[in-house]
Amino acid sequence: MSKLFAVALGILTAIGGFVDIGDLVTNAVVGSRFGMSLAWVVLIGVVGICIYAQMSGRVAAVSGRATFEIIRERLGPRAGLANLAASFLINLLTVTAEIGGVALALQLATSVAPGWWIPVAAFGVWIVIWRARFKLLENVTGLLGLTLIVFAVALFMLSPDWGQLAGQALQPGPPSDEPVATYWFYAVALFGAAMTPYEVFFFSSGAIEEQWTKQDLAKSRLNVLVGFPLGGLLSLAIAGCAAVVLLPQAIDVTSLSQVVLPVAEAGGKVALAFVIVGILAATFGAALETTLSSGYTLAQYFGWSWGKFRKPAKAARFHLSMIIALLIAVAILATGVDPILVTEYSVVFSAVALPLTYLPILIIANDREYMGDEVNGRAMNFVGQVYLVIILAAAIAAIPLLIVTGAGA
Amino acid sequence: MTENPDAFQTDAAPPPAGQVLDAHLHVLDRQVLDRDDVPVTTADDLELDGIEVGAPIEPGSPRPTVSAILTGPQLVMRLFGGHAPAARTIRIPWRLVSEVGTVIHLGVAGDALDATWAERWVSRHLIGRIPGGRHAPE
Amino acid sequence: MQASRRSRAASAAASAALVLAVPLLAGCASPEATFEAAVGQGVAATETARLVVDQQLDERTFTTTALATLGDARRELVAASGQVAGTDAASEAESETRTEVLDALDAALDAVNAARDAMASGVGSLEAVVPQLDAAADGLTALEQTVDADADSPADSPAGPAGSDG
Amino acid sequence: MLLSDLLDSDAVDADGRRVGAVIDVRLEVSGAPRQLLADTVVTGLLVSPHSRFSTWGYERRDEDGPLLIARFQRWLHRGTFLVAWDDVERVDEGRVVFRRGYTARDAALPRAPRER
Repeated sequence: MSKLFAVALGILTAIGGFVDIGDLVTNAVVGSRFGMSLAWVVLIGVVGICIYAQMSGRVAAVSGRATFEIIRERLGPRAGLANLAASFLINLLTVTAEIGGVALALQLATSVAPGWWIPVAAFGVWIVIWRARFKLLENVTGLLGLTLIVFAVALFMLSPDWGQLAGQALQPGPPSDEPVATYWFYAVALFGAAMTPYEVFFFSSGAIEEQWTKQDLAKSRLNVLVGFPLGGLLSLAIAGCAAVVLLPQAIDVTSLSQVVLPVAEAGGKVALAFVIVGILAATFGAALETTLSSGYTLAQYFGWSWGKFRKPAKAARFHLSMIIALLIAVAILATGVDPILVTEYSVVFSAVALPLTYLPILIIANDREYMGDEVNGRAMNFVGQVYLVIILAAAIAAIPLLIVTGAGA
Repeated sequence: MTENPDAFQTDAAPPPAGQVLDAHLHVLDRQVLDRDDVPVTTADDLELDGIEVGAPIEPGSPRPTVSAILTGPQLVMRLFGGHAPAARTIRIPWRLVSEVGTVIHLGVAGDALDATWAERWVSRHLIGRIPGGRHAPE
Repeated sequence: MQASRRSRAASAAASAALVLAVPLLAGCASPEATFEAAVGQGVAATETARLVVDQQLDERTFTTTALATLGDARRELVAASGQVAGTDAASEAESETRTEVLDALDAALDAVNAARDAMASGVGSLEAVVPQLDAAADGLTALEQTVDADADSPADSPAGPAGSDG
Repeated sequence: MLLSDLLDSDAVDADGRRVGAVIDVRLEVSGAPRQLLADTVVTGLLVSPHSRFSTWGYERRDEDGPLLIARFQRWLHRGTFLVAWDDVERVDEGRVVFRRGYTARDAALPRAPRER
C-alpha cells in the first residue's frame, strides 16, 4: 500500500492529463468515430510526457526549482508572460470544465441536474485546497481514480474481436467516412492532452510540496513510469470500449453519459458504480490539479510565496489567485455553457504554451549550475529534441486544423 | 568556437578574484528567497551605482557597483519599456544579499522588506480572515 | 526581443480572430450539410436511448444514470431539430427534405420522452417504448441514406466543413 | 542606472563604428567586504556582434547540451567578447562607447563553482 502511495503524485498528474472530463469524452469520441486508428498518438504522447515530466521532476528534486520559475528565468519576462497567459487560460478553462465534470458525474449518480452540483463541487475543491495536506489530497484522488481501470476490465468483458482492434491500431489513417483534417485534428488534440503543460507544473511543484531531494530521483522515475503509462492505458481502454459498443451503432459520443454506456453494457451495475466513482475522483482530482497549477504558475512567475506546505496566510497571494480562479470558473459555468466544449478551445492556447514550457525544461536539465552531475545524458537529449520538434509541429498545426474542421465537427 | 578571429584580438581575462557572475544570465529573473527560504520576489531588475549617463568616465575611476534588486513596477517597465518614477520602485538593497546561486538568498527575514507589502496586505486583510487561514493544512 | 514581441501580438490577435471565426464557419454550412449532420446526431441520440433502455430492462444500469442519459439524448434531439428548423430551404426538394427530417426527429423525441416518462414516473411500460424507439431509429437511419444521396448529387456545391462527402 | 538600460545597448568604438550589442554585464563579488557579501562590482560588458537576443550563456560556458540548441546559440553569438569596464569611455542612452584601443577579451566564464 505504501508503494502505491509513493506513486500517487504520478497517478494524479496523469489522471489530469489523460482522463480528465475533456479527455474522457474526447477518448470516447475518438473511439466511436475512428476506432483504434489513433492509438499511436496516445503512445507517442505517453513517451513524450514521460520524458519531460521526468526531466521537470529531476530538476525540481536536484535544484529545488519548480518548472515555472525556470520558464521565467530562461525565457525572461516577456516570453515568460506569453506562456503564463496561455497556460493560465488553459488552467482556467480546464478548472471550469472539471467542476462541470464533477457536477455531470454527480448527475449520473443522482440524476439531479448538474446546475445544482456546480457550487457544491467548486466549494469542495476550494476546501480541500484550503485545508487538506498535499499528501492526503493526492493519495485519496489518485487511489480512487484507479477505479477507472474498470474501463480496461470492461473492454475484456466485452470480448471484442481483438484482431480487428489491433488491425485498426496498426493501420493509422481516417476511416472512409471521416475527412483527413478531422482525423489530424483529433491526433493533435490527443497529443496536446497527453502533453498538456499543467502536468509538468503540477508534477514539479508537487515534488517540491513533497520535499523531494536528490535521494528521491528513483521515486520520481517510478512516479513517471507508473503514472503516465497508466493514464495512456486508460485512455486507450476508453477509446476501445467506445469502438466496440458505440462505433457499430453509429453513436457519435457527445456527452459523459454515453462514455459510461459500454461499461454498463459489459459489467452491469457493479462496473457502473466503479466507473462513476472513478470519474468523480478523476474530475475532482483534475480540478485540484488545475486549480493548484493556476496558483503555482502565477506565484512562480512573480516570485510569490507558494505551496500547500505553508499556512494559507503565509502564501496569501497564491491562495487568493486560486480562489479567484474558482470564482471565475463558477461564473463561466453559470452562463450555462457546455463544460466539455470549453476544453476544446484550450487547444488554441496549447499552441503557445507547449513549446514555451518544454524548451526551458530541456535547457535547464542540461545546466550544471542547476543540476550538477545529474544533467541529461545524450540519449535523453536526443529524444528530448525530437519531441521538441514534434511539439512545435503540433503547435503550429493546431490552429489551422481547429478552423478547418470546426473543432472536429 | 570563434569563427571570426580577425574581428578582434582576444586576450585571456585576468583571473577572477571572487565569484564571477553575468548579471543577465545569473541574477536577472531569478527567485529571491529570504533567510528562512520563503520566496520574496523575483529579481526584476538591478540598480547599478556609479554610472552617469552621457558623462565621460575618467580612466582609473572606481568601477560601478550593484546597489539594489528592483521589483514591483520594474517588471512592468521591463515588459513594456519606459521608466518607473524612482519613488515607486521597490528596492531590496544589495547589501542584504547573502548568496547568489540558482536563487538569490537574503540574509534577513522577508517580512521586514518593502517588497513583501502586497503579500502582507493580502494576508492580513483577506486570506488571514478566512477561517483556517492561519493554521497549517491537516 | 522586440521582433518576437510583435509577432506574438500578431499571433494573439490571429488566434482571437479564429476563436470568433469558428462558430461563424459552422453557421454557414449548406442546408444539405446541416440536414446530414442533424440526422447523424439524431441517429446517435436515438441509438443511445435504445441502448440505455435495454440496459435498464436488463437491470444493468442505475435508473439515475439512465435518466441522465435519456436527458442528454433528448437535448441532442432538440438541438438537431433546432438546427434544421432554422435552415432556409432554397428549393422545393430541400423544403421537402427538411419536413421529412423534422418529422423523423420529432418521432425520435416522442420515443425518448415516452421512455423517460416510463422510467421516471411509471407512466406506461418501458417495454412498450422499445418498438417505438426502434421505429424512430429505423426512420432516421433510412433518412440518413436519402440525405447522403442528396449531398452527393452533382448540382450541389461542395459540402462545408461539417459535411463528409467521402 | 538600471541593468536593463545597459542591456541591449549598441556597443560602439571610439570612431563611432558599431561593434555589436551589449548582451550581458559581468559582475564580480570582490569589492569592499560587508556583513554578508562583499560589494559586487561591474568588471566588464559582454558584446555580441551578431545578435541582441537574450542568450542562455552557451557561448560563455562549456555546456553543450542539447546539441542543436547549443550549436544554434553558439552560432548566433559567434565572436562574443568581453570589454573590461576600464575600457568603457562613456555610457549614453541605449549606447555604450569604448575607449580608443580597447581590448576585446575572451568571454568565457570561469568554471562555475557548484552551489549547494
